[in-house]
Formats: sequence, C-alpha cells, structure tokens
Amino acid sequence: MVITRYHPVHALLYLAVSFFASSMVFLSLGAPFVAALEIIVYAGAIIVLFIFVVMMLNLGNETARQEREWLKPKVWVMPAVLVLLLLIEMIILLFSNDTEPMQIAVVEPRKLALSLYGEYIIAVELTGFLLMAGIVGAAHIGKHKKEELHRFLQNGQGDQQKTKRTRKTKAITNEQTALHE
Amino acid sequence: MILVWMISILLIGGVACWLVAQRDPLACKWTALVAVVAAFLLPVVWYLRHTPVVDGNAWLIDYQVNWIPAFGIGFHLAMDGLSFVMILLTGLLGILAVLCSWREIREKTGFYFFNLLWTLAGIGGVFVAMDLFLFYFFWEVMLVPMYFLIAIWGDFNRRNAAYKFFIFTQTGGLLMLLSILALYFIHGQQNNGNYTFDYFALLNTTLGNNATARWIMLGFLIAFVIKLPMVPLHSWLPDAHSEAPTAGSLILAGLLLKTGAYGIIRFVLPLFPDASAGIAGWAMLLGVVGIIYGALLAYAQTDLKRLVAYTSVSHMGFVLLGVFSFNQMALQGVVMQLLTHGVSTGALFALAGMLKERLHTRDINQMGGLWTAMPHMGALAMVFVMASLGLPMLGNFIAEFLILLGAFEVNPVLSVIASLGLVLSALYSLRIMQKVFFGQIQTITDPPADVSAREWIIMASLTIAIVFLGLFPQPVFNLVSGVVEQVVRL
Amino acid sequence: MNSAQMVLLVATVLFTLGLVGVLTRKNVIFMLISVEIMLNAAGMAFVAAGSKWQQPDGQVMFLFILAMAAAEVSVGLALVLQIYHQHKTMDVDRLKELRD
Amino acid sequence: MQQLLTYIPTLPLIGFIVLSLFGRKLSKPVIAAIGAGTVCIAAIISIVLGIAFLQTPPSGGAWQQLLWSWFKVGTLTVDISLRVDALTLVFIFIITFVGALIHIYSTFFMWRDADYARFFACMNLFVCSMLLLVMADNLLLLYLGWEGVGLCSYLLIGFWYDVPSNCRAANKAFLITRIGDTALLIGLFLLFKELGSLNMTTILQQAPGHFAAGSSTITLITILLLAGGMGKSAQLPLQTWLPDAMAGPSPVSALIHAATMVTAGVYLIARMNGLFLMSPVTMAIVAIVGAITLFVAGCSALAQTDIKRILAYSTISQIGYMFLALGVGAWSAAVFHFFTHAFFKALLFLAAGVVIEALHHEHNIFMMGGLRKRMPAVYITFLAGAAALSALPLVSAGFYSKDAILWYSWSAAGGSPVLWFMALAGAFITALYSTRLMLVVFWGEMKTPIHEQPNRGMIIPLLILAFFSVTAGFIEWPHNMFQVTLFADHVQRVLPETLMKQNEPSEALLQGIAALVTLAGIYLGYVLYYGKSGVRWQQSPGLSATRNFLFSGWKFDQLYSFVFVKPYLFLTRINKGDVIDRLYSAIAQGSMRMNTWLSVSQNGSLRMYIVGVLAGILFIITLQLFL
Repeated sequence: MVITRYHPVHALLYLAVSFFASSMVFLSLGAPFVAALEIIVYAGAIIVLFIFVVMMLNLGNETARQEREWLKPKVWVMPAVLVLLLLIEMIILLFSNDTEPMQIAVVEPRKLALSLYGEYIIAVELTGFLLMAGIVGAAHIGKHKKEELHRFLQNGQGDQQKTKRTRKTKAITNEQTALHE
Repeated sequence: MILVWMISILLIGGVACWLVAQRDPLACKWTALVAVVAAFLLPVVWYLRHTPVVDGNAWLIDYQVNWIPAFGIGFHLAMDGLSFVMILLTGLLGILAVLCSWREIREKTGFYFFNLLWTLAGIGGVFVAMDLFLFYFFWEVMLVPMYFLIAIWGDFNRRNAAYKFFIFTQTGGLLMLLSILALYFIHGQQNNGNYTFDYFALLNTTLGNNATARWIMLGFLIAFVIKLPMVPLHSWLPDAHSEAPTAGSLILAGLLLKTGAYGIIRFVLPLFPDASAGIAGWAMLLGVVGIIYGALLAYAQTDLKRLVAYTSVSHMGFVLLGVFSFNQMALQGVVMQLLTHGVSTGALFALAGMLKERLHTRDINQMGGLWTAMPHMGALAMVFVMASLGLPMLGNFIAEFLILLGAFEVNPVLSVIASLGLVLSALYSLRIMQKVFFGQIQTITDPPADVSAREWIIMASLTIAIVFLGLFPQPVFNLVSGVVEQVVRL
Repeated sequence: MNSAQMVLLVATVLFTLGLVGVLTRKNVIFMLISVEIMLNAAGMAFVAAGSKWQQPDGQVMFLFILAMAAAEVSVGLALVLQIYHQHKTMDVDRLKELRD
Repeated sequence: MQQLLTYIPTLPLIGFIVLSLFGRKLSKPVIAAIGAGTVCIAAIISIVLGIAFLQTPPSGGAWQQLLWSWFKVGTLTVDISLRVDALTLVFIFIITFVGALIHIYSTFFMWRDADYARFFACMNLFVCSMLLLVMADNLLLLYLGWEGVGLCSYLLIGFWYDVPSNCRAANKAFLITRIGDTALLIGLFLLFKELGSLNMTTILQQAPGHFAAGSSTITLITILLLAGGMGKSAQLPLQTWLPDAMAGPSPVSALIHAATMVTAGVYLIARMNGLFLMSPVTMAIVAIVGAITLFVAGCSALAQTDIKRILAYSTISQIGYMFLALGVGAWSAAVFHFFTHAFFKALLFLAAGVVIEALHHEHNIFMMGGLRKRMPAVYITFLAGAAALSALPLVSAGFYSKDAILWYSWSAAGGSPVLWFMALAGAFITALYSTRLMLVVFWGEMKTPIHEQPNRGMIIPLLILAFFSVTAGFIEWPHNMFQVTLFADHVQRVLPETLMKQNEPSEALLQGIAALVTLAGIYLGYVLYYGKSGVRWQQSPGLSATRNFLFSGWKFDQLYSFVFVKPYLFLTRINKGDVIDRLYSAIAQGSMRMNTWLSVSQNGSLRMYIVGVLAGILFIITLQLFL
C-alpha cells in the first residue's frame, strides 16, 4: 500500500502501519528490545522527519496529482516483472535447503547490550561517527547550499545556467577534438 | 659531488625561474640561461682541471650516499666517458634550447623555463644515475615536464600529441619499473637477502639466457626502444616532435631519444649479455626496417617538422643496428651517431622553428625560394641537410659509416639493406632543400628577415660542433672506448 | 515450513515491495520511503537469523541498520530539500546532473 | 717538395671558407681574386711539383704527407693523409691547370650574376674535394672527396635555383650518383672485411695474396667499385643525370661535367687496377659497359638540338672510351684519353658558353648559325676542340688518345673485334655529330643577332685550351710512328703495362681504317648539314620516331621513371599517414568509441542505475541457481 499511494502523507501513514506490523514480528521472534526500538525510532523519529519535509516542501494534493500522472502501468510493469523474478528466485533459494524447525527463544536486552559494548564496541563507535557525520552532513547541506542559492539568485539564475552550459560545451568540444585527432 | 651540483643547479634554477618570472619575464630568461650554462660548465671545468687519463673503464667521478637504505636504494651518481660525452651534448643542446625559446615563448614564461630546466635535470640525471631506482626517478623527472612543454606550449594538435607521447613513454617506463623490481628481487634472493638497486651490484647478478632473463631484458628494452624509437613503436615521435615548441623538439630529438640508446648501452647489454645476444638478430632487423621505413615516410611528409621527425626514426634505426652488432666499430659509431644526430637534427628543428617564426607555417608546399630572402639560413640548412644525408666531413657520416662497417662484419645482408637508407636519406634531405629554399619565391608581401644574431650563435655553435665531429672525431672515440670495449667483451 | 522461513519470506516480500517502489516512483520522497522499507526488510532478516541461532548478533546488526537508516534519512531529506529548492522538481529522471 | 702537397687542396679550401663566410661583404674584384687566385696558385704549385717529380722521382714512387689521424677505432685506422704518385700527378695537373683556366674564364663569365661569391665558393670547394679525391691515400678519404664533388656538383647544377627544373636536375644528379656511391661504400665494407684495411697501398699489396684470381669475392668487390665509378662517370645504366646536369652555368659544365668529376670513375678503376686485374669478369664488364655507353650516348648526341646537351652526350661517349680502354687493360691509354679529353671538352663547353651568352641564352643550335664571321676567335678555338673530339688524324690531340684506344680494343689481351667495331662505330658517330655541331652553329646564315662580343678575358683561356687540344697529343705517339711515349712512361710507374695478344693485325691497318672512318663521318656530316640541308634533314618526317627516341636518350629516363620513381612515389604517397600510426590511432579510436558507447549507460538516471544493480543481482542468483 505504501508504494502505491499518490499522496505522500497517505504513504507515510501506511509506512507507519508497516512498521508496527514488523515490530510485532520482532516481538514474536523473541526480540522485544528491537521491537520497541522499531516503533520508537522508525515510527517515531524517521516518520516525523519525513512529515517535516513534506510539510516544508508543501507537498499536498498537487503532488498527488503529479504522482498519478507519473505512475502509469508503462512505467511500473517492467520493474515489477524484474522484481517478481527476483522474488521468485529468492523464494526458491529460501526453500531449496530445508532446515530443522527452530525454537524461538527470547534474547534479552541485557545480553544484547553486553555483546554490543563487548565484542562490537568498535562498530558502535563507527556508528557513532556515522551518525555524527550524518548530522553534520545534513546540517551542512541544508545550510551551505542555501547560501549558494542566494548568491546565484543575486547574480540571476540564467547566469548560472549559462556558465554551466558553456562548461559542458567546452568539455564536448575537447572530446570532439580528441576524437578528431 | 660535481654531478650533484650540476643537477641541483638545474632544479633550483627551474624553481627560481618560476618565482622570478612573476616579477620580470626577461630576468627569468636570463636566470634560466645562467643556470644552464653554470650547470654544464661545472663538469667541463672539472674535466679540464683534472684531465683524467682515459683508459679501460675508468669512472671519472663516483659519488655515492645512502638514500633509503632500508630498501637498498642509494643516491649513486657516477660518470665515465660515455656519460661525460652525453652530458656535454646535453649541455650544448640545453643552452641552445634556452636560446631558442628566447622569443618564441610569450606566455607563462616562468613555468616554461621551469619545465625546460627540470627536463634537462632529468636527462642529466639519467646519464649519470648508477642506481636503478634513481635512474627510474630521473627517467620520470624528464618525462613529466616534457609532457607539459608539449601540452601547454605546443601547436594546434598539442593535446593529442602530448597524450600520445606520455602514454607511449609511460608504458615503457612502467615495464622498465617492473623489470627493475624483478631484477632487484632476483638479485636479493641470489645474495641472501642483500637487496640493492645499485647498478654495479646488479651487474653481478647471474641470469643466463633463460626465459626469466629474457622477459626482464625485454622490459628494459621496450622502454628504451620506445624512447629510441624503434619502428613499430615510433608513432608518438612525429606527433610529439611536430607539435612541441622549438626547444621541445630540440630536446626531444637531441636528447630524449638518446636516453633510449644510452639505456641500451648502459643497462641492457651489460646486465643481460646473453639474453640480448639472443635477440640481436631481430633487433638488427627492426633497426634496418626502421631505417628504410622512416626514410620512406620522411619523403612523403609535407610538414617540415614531421619530416625531420621521421628522419630521426630513420637515423635511430642505425643506432639499433649498431648496438646489436656487438662490434667495437659499430658501438663507437653508435655513440658518434648519438652525438651527431643530436646536433644535426637539433639544428634542423631549430631551423624549422625559425622558419615557422617567420612564415607561420610548417607546410613545405607553402615555402619555396627562400634562399633569395635568406641566403645565410639557406647555407646553414644546406650544411645540416647534408649532415643528415651523411656527407663525409660532417659527423653523421663517420657515425653511419662505422655502424654499417661494424654491422657488415656481423650481418652483411642487413648492412647492405641499411646502406640503401643512405640513398633514401638523400631523397628526403634534398627534398627539404628543394621545397624550402630553392625554386621561385612565393608571393610573400615582405620577405622574411635573415638569421638574427641570437640565431647565429645557435646555428654557428651547432655547425662548428658537427664539422669538428666530422673531422676530428678521435677525442670522442677515446673517451668512450672504455665503455665500448667493456660491452664488446661481454 | 517453519517460522524462521516464514519470517524470511515476509522479509523477502517486504524487500521486493520496497524495490518495486524505488524502481517505479519518480518522486524522490517516495523513493526514500521505499528505501526505508527495504532497510527494514533487511533488518528483519537479520533479526530472524539471530533468533534462529539464539544469538544477540542479529539484533546488534539491526541496531546498526537502524542507526544507518537514521543517518541516511536525515542526509537524504536534507538533499531532497536542496534539490527541491534548486530545481523545483522532485522528478529523478530530470535530475541528471551525475551524467557528466 | 713534400710540404707543398698540403697547399694544393688547402688553398682552394681557404678560398671556399673565406668566400662562404664573408662573400657577401666583399666586392666582386676581391671575390674574383680570391676565387680564381687560390686555384691559380694551386696550379702553379702543382706544375712545380710535377717538374720536381719528373726530375727527381721520390723514393717509392710517391710523396706522402700525413696531415692528421682522422680516427682510429678498433682495427680500423683512417688518416687524413695525402699521397701523390705518377697517376695522381696527371690528375692534379689537369684539375688545377684546367681548373685555373676555367676559374679565370668564369670571373668574366659570371660577372653580372648576383651570387658571384657563392659561385666561386662552390667552385673552390669543388676543386678542393676533387684534389682530395685523387690525392687520398685511403679509400675513405677518397670517398670524402667523392661525396664532396657530388655535393658541389649538386650545388652548381642548381646554381640558378629559382628555376625548378634546375633544382630537379641537381637532385637527379645527386641521387643517381648517390646510388653509385652507396655501391662503392658497400664495396669498401667488403674490402675492409676481407683485408682489414682501407689504405690503398695496403689493399693493393695484400689483395694478390688474399684473393684467388677470379674468385667471386674479388669480382663482387670490383663490381661494386665499378658501380660507384659508373654513377660518377655517367656510364650506362646510370648515365641519365649528366645531360640534365647541363642546367648549371657553362664553366661548371666544363670543369665538373667534362674535365674532372665525371672522370673520377676512371681514376678509381685505374687506381684500383690491381683488384680489377684479378677479376677478368669485371674487366670484361667494364669494357662492355664502356663500349655500349659510347655507342648509345653517341647516337643520342646526334639527335640533340641543345648545344650543351650535345656536348654532354659526347662527354658520356668519350668516358665510355676510357672505360673501354680500362676494360681491355689499356690503362695508360685510358688515362691519356682523360688527359686530352679534359682539354678539348673543357674548351668546347667554354666556347659553347661564350656562344650561348652572346646569343641571349639561346641553347638551340638551329637558332644559331653564321657565327664564323662574327666571332672568329671562338670559331677557331671551337674548331680545334671539335677536331680533337672527332679525332682528326695527326693534327688533334684526340686522335692520338682515341687511336690508341681503338687499337687496344682489338689487340690488347682483353680486347676483341666486337669491341673494336663498337668503338669504330662510335668514332664515326662522333665525327658525324662534331661536324654537325660545327656546321650548324658556325656556318650557314645568322638566325639570332649577336648581343655582345665576348670579353677578352674569356677568349684567352679558350686560346690556351685550344693550343693544348692540338698539341697535347704529341707527347704520346702511336707505337708504329715515332718512339715518343712520354705519357705512358710516366704513368706506367703506377699502372701495369698493357698485355697484348700474340697475332694481332698490323697497327697501321687499324689506324688507317680509323682515320678513314673519321673522315667519312666528317664528310657525311658535311653532306647532310651543310647549308640549309641540315634543317631539312632534321625535319624529315620519316626519321622522327628514331629521332625522338635518340633525343630522349634512348628513353632511359622514361624507363626509370616507370620502374623506380613512380612506384617509389606511389609507395610514399599511400603511406604518408604511416600505417603503424593508424594502427595506434585505431586503438585509441576504438577505446574512444567504447567510451561513448558505455557512457550511454551513464545517463544519470537513478532508476536506470538501480535497474542495472537489479539485473546484476538477478544474473548472479540465476547463476547460483543453475550451477
């Protein structure tokens, strides 16, 4: 349902539903901590982020209409067929080797935490770096580009496009001379 | 120590040129000139003061310090007769190259002279480096600035020419690097982990004539014959020569090509005597093919510099033929050919540059009758055209004569075919004179000026050099006799 | 047919659905959403595997995926903002700046 | 005496250096003084030397002067060293003496030319190289002179460089002689390989011990040397350059292409007589080449209309006589013919130069005529030259030398009646075309007005040469007349004696036949060309095909153009772009095309990328499934 919605907010709502569902699956697999995290982080934080963006960009019915235009069968049939193939193959792979049934056991958060800060300590730190970089990067992209945009706006949008085009044509002529030679 | 000074003066001079040029381009030219002159007066003065007795295989100078001892890399410079002769040639042509570019270069003067001087430093280093790692280092030092010289100050097609030059020579260079490393490890394994890049130590590596030796030898050889160039690998040369600025062509033809031949004499033959004897027949054959093929192509060209470039291919065929004759006369002839070809072809390129400066074209169909306007230049051109076709009295004749004579003792058939090159060389050389200087003068509004004072200096020194080599070649033969005998003995 | 395989099957289906989303949608936001689904599916597979072997490692991996997803979403959305500001469109087919 | 040797080639060399460096700044009288003066002094020195040589022959038969050691590599030692023996002395004398006269003549002849200094610089260089050629004591120095004269010939043929045809002629001359030179060079290699030396004395001493007489090696060596000589001396099949070489100024034709350079081949063979004698095959080839050349060139001379080309073909023909003489082993006769030929052919060229100059550069003999009355001095001297050329019995130098060759061609060891008959036919033709030349140019009515009378300075050398053309023969009489054989005695200090057959016909009979044939030729020429009949005869249609054939020099040029020049040009033209270079360009272009092709996939569409990834995954998994 998520992928077929035209309206972004609808899609996000269905996404939240899917997150809840998967958290239930986690719970049934004996991973309560992960199930909780799923709800908190995905359904809480990430969805909220999306919603913020949707609000900031003012995506509403306009976008929905646009999406309806874009989402023609011609567009999605080919990928869908490919993906279907993939799905079939993966299922075949899954069931090709039959294993003994497993018993579900609860893995406690405590055990999880121990291993997280024991053997995976370096990975945790790296994740920290990644998040840090994500934050800094997001902030930087959000801020810096805007300044650039301002400058271009001051100089006039056309100017920028012109410089770009000239650079491109120059590159093309270089290539052509190289070919010619 | 004197060699270190020589190279470092050039390197520092190059940087100084770059810095000075931002204030005053003229001062930069003088800086370059002073640096080149100083750098090459050093060995000459040293030689005059010491005048060592030349005999056997005396190493005139030997300077060695550790550089990266962990890998057995030393900073080892040494000079024997062969190196000294090549250094002299480098000096002469280096000074002339600076003079040649005095008026030709108007843009980015500082960077230009920086590149020029660094190329010269690289060439000088190649001729004296006795550590294979150092040799490779200098090999690259001479390559990269040359690339810039062609790519920035060249003619219309310069980018293409520069790429071609770089790709060809770099391919060779990398093959050589592989071979150097292979040799390094083989030597290290043979001598219980005593890994070293030193030339003299590596000379003792026993390789024999097995497949390994042949492959390693081929790696060196390909690098050198690309530089030389040998015929199937020559195609970078006409482009690079014709597109490079005058000084660039001068250095390319006069010096860079010589590094290839020098490398063969210095490294390939002594390091792999058996393996190189194994392919001598093929190498000689390719040399002869080069002589004939280059001459045929030279005749067909209409671009003056391109024509001269193909004559280089032809003349370098003689070098290959001579080197692989393993004959004292042929090898002496090869060294002579290196010198005289450097002088004569350098002069022809300088002439082509002067003509281009005046007429703004290199197309010989658009020239003609220039003797009327420039009798002096015509006479000078005549001298070097005659040198290029091997007229006795001028140096090239002695070189080619000795090479052919030496090769004749080894392989008469090839030598006879190579002699046909002399007839073909007459064909293309006379074509230059006929198209450029003879005939009706083309309708040029104002006749171009004759040779200027600066150009007189350039051409006069080259003329004196070539006549001297033609009539009194013995000093050169004495200087290199040690090296040659050593190679022949192998 | 046991439960681990069932879970894996679910994860696979979820993954392919996400992939279809990424492939068919032109809107960058929808693509990002689909990517989230795919990440979620991957995480689910990890957890399933972890519970099968009764080890915490699968869950640790899920945590890492979670963190990565968060970072990715934040950066991705910032980019979306910028792209929208610069090009006034969210259509990936018209954003071919990568080409040269 | 010996020290004087150095000065002979050095003086012209100094003249060359001074003139080429400062020629443009000097005034014309100074240039003339330097140019002609150096050669005149050299001539005086050589005469002094000659007298000294005749009075007190040096020990060992030669003077030797080492200047410096040229180079010494391995076993090869080459010195710059001069050596003068009896044979060389003859050549030195001719080169400097005739050279000096021609230089004096040219100071007036070239007076109005803008490039006065260049002319004399080249002429002086030529004299220097030619002297080095004949004075060299080793073959490499000889080769130096050999190429040097080729260079000067090239420079002087193309002296008036602004006419393209002159340059073409110069190129042709240089190239064709270069082919011969290369053969000579290969001969040197072979000699060095066999004998380990290039010194002529050493070679001549060692050769008999080293080679078996008539062995294939010695034959090969001598044939290669002969090829060199054929190129320089314009013998068949390398003769085509000489008629074209007439594009140069007349003094050049006189000095280089008649008197001296073209006889270098004769010198080489005479000098290397020891080698040639060891190979009967080569000797026969030399004789046959000479005989054929003299006949072919003589026929061509008959059909020419350009006065200088007539003389050029006659030069080829006369050198053919010399080769014939060499081939039959009549060494001294060959050198003697060179001696007299130098005088009368130089004379003829110089006189032709005067005529051409006087008639506004008119070369066609049928546009001349009636000059007998208007230029009596030229007429008389030309008559002397033509008489010597046609070997008018007893009163011309040509008779004495040519008669000897005719006789030897039958009766010498290598001779045969066939060769004799060819030579006789040649003599007849020579007489015929000489008469034609005289009659058409000097008799009849005037067709082009004389534009100016020649300068006296040009007439004096003509008179001197005319004097020698008549009298030079008196130093060597046929054996059956007076016992005066000064020349042969002199030369035979170096050259071996001619071997004779046993029962040859009497010399007087052959002489009588030769004289009769010559007179018959002159008479036929008189009948055919006297008065207006000459023009009619020339224009008769029945002979036009033959005439065209002979006029073009037996179509040798066309043949070479078809066999060598055109294929060569074709080869160079199709390969102008360098096939191998194309190969590399093809690699470059291939990768370039690959680049454009692959960059289609790099279209920036994110979804396409993902499809790509997906396809990849599918592929891998499918592989996994089926393998």
